[in-house]
Amino acid sequence: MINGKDSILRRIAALSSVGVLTGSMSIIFGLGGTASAQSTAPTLAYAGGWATNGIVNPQPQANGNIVQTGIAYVPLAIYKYTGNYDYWPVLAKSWRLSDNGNELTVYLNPKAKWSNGTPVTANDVYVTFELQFMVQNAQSWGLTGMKVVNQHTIVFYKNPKYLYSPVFLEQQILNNNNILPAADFSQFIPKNFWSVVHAASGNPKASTTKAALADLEKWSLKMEGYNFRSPQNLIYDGPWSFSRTSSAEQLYIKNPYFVFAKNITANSVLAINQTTNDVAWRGLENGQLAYAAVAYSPPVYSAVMSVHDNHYVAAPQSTGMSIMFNESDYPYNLVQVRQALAYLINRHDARKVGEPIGSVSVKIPDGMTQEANDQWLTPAQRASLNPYNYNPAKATALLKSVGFKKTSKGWIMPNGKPFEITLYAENYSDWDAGLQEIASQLNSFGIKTQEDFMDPTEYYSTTDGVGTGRFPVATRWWGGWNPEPFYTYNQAFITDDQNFTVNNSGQLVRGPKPYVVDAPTSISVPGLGVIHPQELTIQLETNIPLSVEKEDVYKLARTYDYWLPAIDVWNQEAGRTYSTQNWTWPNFQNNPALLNQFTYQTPFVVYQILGLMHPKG
Amino acid sequence: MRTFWHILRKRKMRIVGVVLLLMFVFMAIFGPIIYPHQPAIHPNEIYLPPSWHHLLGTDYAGRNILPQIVLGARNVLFVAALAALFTVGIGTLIGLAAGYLGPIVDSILMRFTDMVLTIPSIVLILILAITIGMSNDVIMAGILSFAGWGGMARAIRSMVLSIRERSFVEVSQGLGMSRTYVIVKEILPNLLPYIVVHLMLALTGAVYGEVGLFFLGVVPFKADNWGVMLNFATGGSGAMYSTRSLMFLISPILAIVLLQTGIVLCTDVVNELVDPRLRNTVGGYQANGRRRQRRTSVGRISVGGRVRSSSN
Amino acid sequence: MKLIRRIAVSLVLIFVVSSITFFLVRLMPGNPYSVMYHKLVMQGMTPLQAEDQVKGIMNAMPNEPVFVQYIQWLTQLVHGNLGTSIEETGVPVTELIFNALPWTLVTVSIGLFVSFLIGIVLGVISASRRDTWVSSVIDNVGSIAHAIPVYVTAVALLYLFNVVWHVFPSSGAYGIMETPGLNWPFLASFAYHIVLPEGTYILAGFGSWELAMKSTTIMVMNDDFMMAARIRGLTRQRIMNYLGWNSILPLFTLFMLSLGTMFGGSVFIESTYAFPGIGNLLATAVTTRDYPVMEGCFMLTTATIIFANVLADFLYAVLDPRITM
Amino acid sequence: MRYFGQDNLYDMSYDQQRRLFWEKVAMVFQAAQNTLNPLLRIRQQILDIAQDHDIDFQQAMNSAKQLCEIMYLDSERVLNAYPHELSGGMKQRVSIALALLLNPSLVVLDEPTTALDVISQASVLRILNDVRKSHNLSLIFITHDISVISEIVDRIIVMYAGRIVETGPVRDVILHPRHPYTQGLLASIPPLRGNLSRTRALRGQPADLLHLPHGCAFHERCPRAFSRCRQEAPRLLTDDHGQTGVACHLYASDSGENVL
Amino acid sequence: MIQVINVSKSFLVKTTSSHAASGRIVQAVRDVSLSWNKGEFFAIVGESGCGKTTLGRLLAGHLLPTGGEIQYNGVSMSTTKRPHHRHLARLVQLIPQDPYAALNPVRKIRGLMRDPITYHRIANNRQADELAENLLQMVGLSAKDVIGKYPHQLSGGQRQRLVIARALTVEPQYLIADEAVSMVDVSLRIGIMDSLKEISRQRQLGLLFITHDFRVARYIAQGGSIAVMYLGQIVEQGPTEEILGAPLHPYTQSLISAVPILEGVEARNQTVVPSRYEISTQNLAQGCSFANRCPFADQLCKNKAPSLLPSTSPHHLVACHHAEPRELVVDVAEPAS
Repeated sequence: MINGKDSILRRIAALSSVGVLTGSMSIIFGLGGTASAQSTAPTLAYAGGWATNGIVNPQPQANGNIVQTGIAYVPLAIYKYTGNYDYWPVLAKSWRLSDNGNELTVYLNPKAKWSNGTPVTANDVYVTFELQFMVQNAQSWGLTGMKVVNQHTIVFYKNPKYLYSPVFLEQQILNNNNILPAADFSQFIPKNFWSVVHAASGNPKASTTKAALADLEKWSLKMEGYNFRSPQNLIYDGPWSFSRTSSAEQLYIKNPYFVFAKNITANSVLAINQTTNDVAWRGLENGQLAYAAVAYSPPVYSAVMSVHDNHYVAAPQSTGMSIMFNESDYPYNLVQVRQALAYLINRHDARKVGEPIGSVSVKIPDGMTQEANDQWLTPAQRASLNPYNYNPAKATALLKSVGFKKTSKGWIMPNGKPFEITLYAENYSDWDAGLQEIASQLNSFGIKTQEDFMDPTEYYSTTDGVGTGRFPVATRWWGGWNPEPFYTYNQAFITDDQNFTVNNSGQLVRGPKPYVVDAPTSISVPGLGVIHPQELTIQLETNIPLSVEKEDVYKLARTYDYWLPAIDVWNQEAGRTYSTQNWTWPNFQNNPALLNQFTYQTPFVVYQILGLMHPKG
Repeated sequence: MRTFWHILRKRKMRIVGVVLLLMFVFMAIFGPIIYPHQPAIHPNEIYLPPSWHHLLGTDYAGRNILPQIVLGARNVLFVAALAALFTVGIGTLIGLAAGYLGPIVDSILMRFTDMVLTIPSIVLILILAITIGMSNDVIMAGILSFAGWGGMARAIRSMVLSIRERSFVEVSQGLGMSRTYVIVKEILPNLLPYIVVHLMLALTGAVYGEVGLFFLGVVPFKADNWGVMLNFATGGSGAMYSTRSLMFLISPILAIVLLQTGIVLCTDVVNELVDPRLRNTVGGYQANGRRRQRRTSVGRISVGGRVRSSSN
Repeated sequence: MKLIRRIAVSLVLIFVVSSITFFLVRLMPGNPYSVMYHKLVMQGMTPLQAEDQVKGIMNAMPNEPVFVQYIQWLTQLVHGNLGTSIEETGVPVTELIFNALPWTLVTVSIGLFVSFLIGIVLGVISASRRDTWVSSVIDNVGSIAHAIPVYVTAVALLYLFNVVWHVFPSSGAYGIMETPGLNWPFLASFAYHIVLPEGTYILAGFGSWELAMKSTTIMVMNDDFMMAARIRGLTRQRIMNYLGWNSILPLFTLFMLSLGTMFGGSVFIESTYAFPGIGNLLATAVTTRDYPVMEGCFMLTTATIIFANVLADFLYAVLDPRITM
Repeated sequence: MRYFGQDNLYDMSYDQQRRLFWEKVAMVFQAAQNTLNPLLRIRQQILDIAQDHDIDFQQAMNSAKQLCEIMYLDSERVLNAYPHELSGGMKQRVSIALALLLNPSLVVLDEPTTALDVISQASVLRILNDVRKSHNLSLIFITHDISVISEIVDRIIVMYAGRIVETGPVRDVILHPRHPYTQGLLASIPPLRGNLSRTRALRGQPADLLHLPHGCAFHERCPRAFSRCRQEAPRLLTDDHGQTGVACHLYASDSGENVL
Repeated sequence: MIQVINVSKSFLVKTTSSHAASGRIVQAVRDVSLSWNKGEFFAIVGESGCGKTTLGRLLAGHLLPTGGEIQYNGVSMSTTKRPHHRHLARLVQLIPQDPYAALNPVRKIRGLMRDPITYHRIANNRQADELAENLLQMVGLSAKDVIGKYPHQLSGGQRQRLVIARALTVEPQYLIADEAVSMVDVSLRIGIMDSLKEISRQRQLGLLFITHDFRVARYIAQGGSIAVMYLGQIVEQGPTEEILGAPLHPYTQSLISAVPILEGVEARNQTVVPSRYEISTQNLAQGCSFANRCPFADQLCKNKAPSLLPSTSPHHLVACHHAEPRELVVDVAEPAS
């Protein structure tokens, strides 16, 4: 050591104390929230993504915390997805649709309370849907207004001119929107709110209407994702209330005032931030997680399943990998070319390398999942659809029929140019191997095919890209995300936007967004005659008898199967892994409805609300 | 050639390094001849263990891993070598210009260099990679060269400044030689050892950056790159989580580690090869122009006829 | 006085770097501003709404001339507004960054410090055992460790210590049950969580310090004052002290480069360990093309490094009497 | 090598060696500006030496101040300065003062004035001469320039290629150099005044220590070399007192006897 | 003839701070005038930092003066845009102090010698080698031994000779040797100086020798003249023997008296050691720059700077208010042979 006043060591010590390290530590310490008492076991740990969802539903709070809506908030009722428009009531006790389908009266469960003990009232529901008016969602459902009858009763009014099925409105109001606390959110409703909303629905050419619309737009902008922050210290009506968060985990503790609090057996929920799949894989391999919805590769799947108590269950999911075409781009505007390609793709092999776990290869490429096919079509109808099994001979015939020629260098188009395909996919797509397999299948047939990748920004708007001709052929998630055929065919023949738009006269109309597939309004389907797919699709959502609906679905399936706006390669499954180490799970064989996809709730939340899960030991 | 062997033999690790680097260069040159195409997908041969057919096993799509490594070597080495050349070229040019062309050029160039140096190179590369895009290997190499040219330019500049002050430059100017002559014939040869050694260092830097970009998955997918393999191994295919698939994780890691090790060990060889002063020294001349007395050259000093060993 | 000048120069530097980020993103083909604007219009927004939205996200209007955009953007910047994130809808970029930056600063500083310590110790050992197998082993290990990409190290450590042995956690900066602050449980949890990231920083960082330390040590060892110190009959300890400080000081100039390298490494390390720092934020922003966040990260890391450099220079000036600040 | 009758230097422990150095034998180096630790003030360096040789701080400071006076140094300024704040001449004088700090019996001076200007050199030489007398010091003065030392030293040893070629009282050697090398050296110093024609160059190159010629190392440059010089290295032949000697075959009989 | 007319040169010296580009201005040469003829041997003597090297570089055209002008055979080159003017180059050659540094370490002797010859088209490639060999021969090097070697393979003396030979490749008319022998072994110095003198005499070159050593100065400028510089100015100038025999400036006197003498061979000087203040090149006060060190300075010296004027003889110039011979010399004894 150097002695004396000049000691360099001492200087270093003194200076490092004011260094970067200390400074930043103090910033971290400054971040600390207040600690609250920890509840003890049983804690239910699960891995999931932390994306914020939807508009208005709680966004990141002003203090930066992100609350997962599905755990801390519940809707009025939970959709069963059995296809029969059935619901499990949650905050609502019951509801009644008027005979003309234009009034929905909801009776709240008097036991429903917020996490601070105050009751959930009709006013909370009112404010929740006011916010939907504010961002102009409610208007698109044809909702015209609401009336609070008493503390537990609220009536919703639908525009009688809107012709579509009232079940749609029911779904929006009962299931699709979590009820938010008026105490926290009413501050965002302007005083002149309703007058503006009413004025905005007036004569589109009137200046008052225009002014009101402008106001509405301003509000909606303020409330939309990029600008809106939820208030701090929210109260919750869900089974668990938000407690604390780190970047990797979140803790929710049981809400004792939750309407079905007695059913809730997990005192707390620990949510692991599933930034990437491997976070969930590690948790499952370590036996730390009770639940995860995660994709697998085969070795990981076998590694996870080799852990005792881990189980996997697959629910059908109405989406999958499809190859979509720009139907105005030569040669894909030729139905024969699309059909030939369908004959040339070995869907089974492609699925096996593309998405080996959690998918099923498509048996009949008619736009619907196998389950939907079984439900909506008779065996005879199903047999009449073309399964496009691998068949190079048929493909050859089809291609030759439109003037293509096979040479030593491969297939040549009538214009003399070689037939070459570039399959665009997301950069670093999980499906890469599957696409390569498809490419090699086509290559071996003589169609020069290569895989290429899009920029991530482009991937989010692939459908736009296909629509505008940026990508003649692209691969993407495709499907309605809903077992009801309407959503599938809406996407295929009308718009890829799942929330179709309704104009003032109640007609489904083309939105401002270009169509993915520029499907013609009438298609001549062999053996079926001329079909008007858009009319048929719209008809599916109007009040028609089930038998007519089924006939319409068949016609649409035949049309899709013939016209092939996209070639469905494989359908995905909603794979869920759960551990029975600490919890008993419902018996999915006895109650397949439980397997279906729930919109905003993580499945175990629903099982808990229904009282189907119990801690072991 | 004899000196080369001599240098090699001095340390065993150097032989290892040269063999490793030669192996990868061989792969890069002849790989596409041995394996003309990317290995095919075999849906029924997923994650096979190493065997005679598949020396490194197969990946998540049943592809043979070895050809992927071999074919990856060309892409990795080509882009990295190009990037290293760019790095060294830009660095040398800017360093020479700043050091030789006077204080105004110097201060402009060095402010710019300082700024680039302050920005973390990987961050800069990331931003450039996605704004400019990496449509081909040359552009990619150009972007990657941002990783190192700043440091290179600074070093070259300070060397030029010090060489410029050495009197042989003044003498040469005094003899009426042109600027070009002085730069090319007097200054550049003195920088050459540094430039060549830095070329090797820039190579490791470029491999790091290039493979890293593919590992992060931010630049367009390229089937034959180790970074992509590593990305899929750690991410989508989760090769880390099962011993069955471990070869897919280990192969690219091993390839990267061995290549970098090879380059590093060869840097040592190159260093000695290009700098004769490290090899054999007559007189006490050292690179920095200072003369030092060699304390070890005379082991014995005879005093008054009696011999004593001297030591400190 | 020179410190003030230096800070002023740094501020100018930061201004220039931030301006470059502005123009870099704006003047590139496929200008994300107009892309986003057109996308919003296509999604059904009126041009006015879309403009407003883009302005909120990116801090400037896409339709204005670039110069006007630049002024708008600068005005917002002066008010500490960097726009809002596209991915984490509505969250101001500054908030994201200020939540992330401290974690990175702490881990990077610890990593820098520890790797520096290990590096100088090994460097001195290697220099004092010059031309023996010890120094050859140390040098080879050092230069190879320096050359092995940090992500490879990160993946290897993650595999060994988390997947195989379950010893250390794989993600996050601390356990959920801890309250960040000056309390032992939190510090312990934090320490536990940063073992792997720090290990990676250190493995990647010590090599260059070792090599630099070795060469400066050898240089100082040959300096006349070292021989003089021996002849003057100073104790071994004091001679080592002279040697140490004189060899370490020149390394301060390397801080600039190493800080940049460390921050660059944090992109890989933090995304591998899902560590909530600025590197992870940047990696995510880059993969999702979240331009405002990218810009912010870029600017803030650069600014941090510039000021760390000023600090290092200042320290250097205090430590080395030959340098005046 | 034994100093003052102590043990052989090379048998000593490090601690014994370091006690011997500076307390008994001190040294002044050629490049004095480089022999001071650049990071420490002169005061600190003095204290370091004092502490390692168990001298009281205050006592060391006092003698340091005294030495500064002798060296014509402003002690207030110099002691508080860092080495780089001093000029070359000042640093040289500081390093001489450091050498005298512990009152050594012997000071070895290795070209202490080579880096200095003529006038600084003169003043340093004068100081050394004064100090030698006042402190009763032994000096060993190593230099390439005979003229520098001729006024200070008593005895001179001339070395060539690692060997002593001539030794004797300084006046004797300068007035009557015996070895051809000494003669050549003296002849190559141009006189300040008087006849320049006697100034002659020594021919050839200095011997390369790695490739010493066979026989007398000087024979290739020697104007008086004869066959024996090429075959046999001469021994240093001294007179009876061992004070005067020369290593040259010119002064040896065939049998190697002393002919002086 | 080279004429130096009121030439000054100042430098911006950077401070040691690692970043800031601040510095202070140092006047290395101040208002120097002299003339130098072809075939004339000239020595400049002064302590380090007195500006003698800068003056040499100015004369050789390596630097441009900040004030005044230098005329080469009546033509002023001070107006040329950049230093190292090509015509100048062939006229005046500078031999720097350090032969190690003066030769590019990575190039072989052959190239070093040949390039200037071919560059200036003095001879074609084939003749160039011959010419180079002749020049090497002339400076006492065996061309065969050195031509294929690198500079670091030569000894110090050989290197210095090589530098001289290289300077001669462009056929200069003037040679400036800046401390050209101080880095060389003592036993070799006379040999090199002899070569320089011999070549200069043969080729009728002007030889300017810059040194701090009066012995060397006298040896070179025997029959020529000596100028003594102090802080950028010439304080005394005149024929060699006059300067040495009867210096008039106190500074010259103290310099000469500080030269160590060979005890017993040469007479001891009566020493005139200036007071102990350090030399400083900054903050020059008005008045004589030597005043604060001068034992004879009075109020006049502190107020008024003396100018360089002829004194005892028209060629002996001195800048001092109190220029007078002071007794320095006693007698000379011859060394024994």
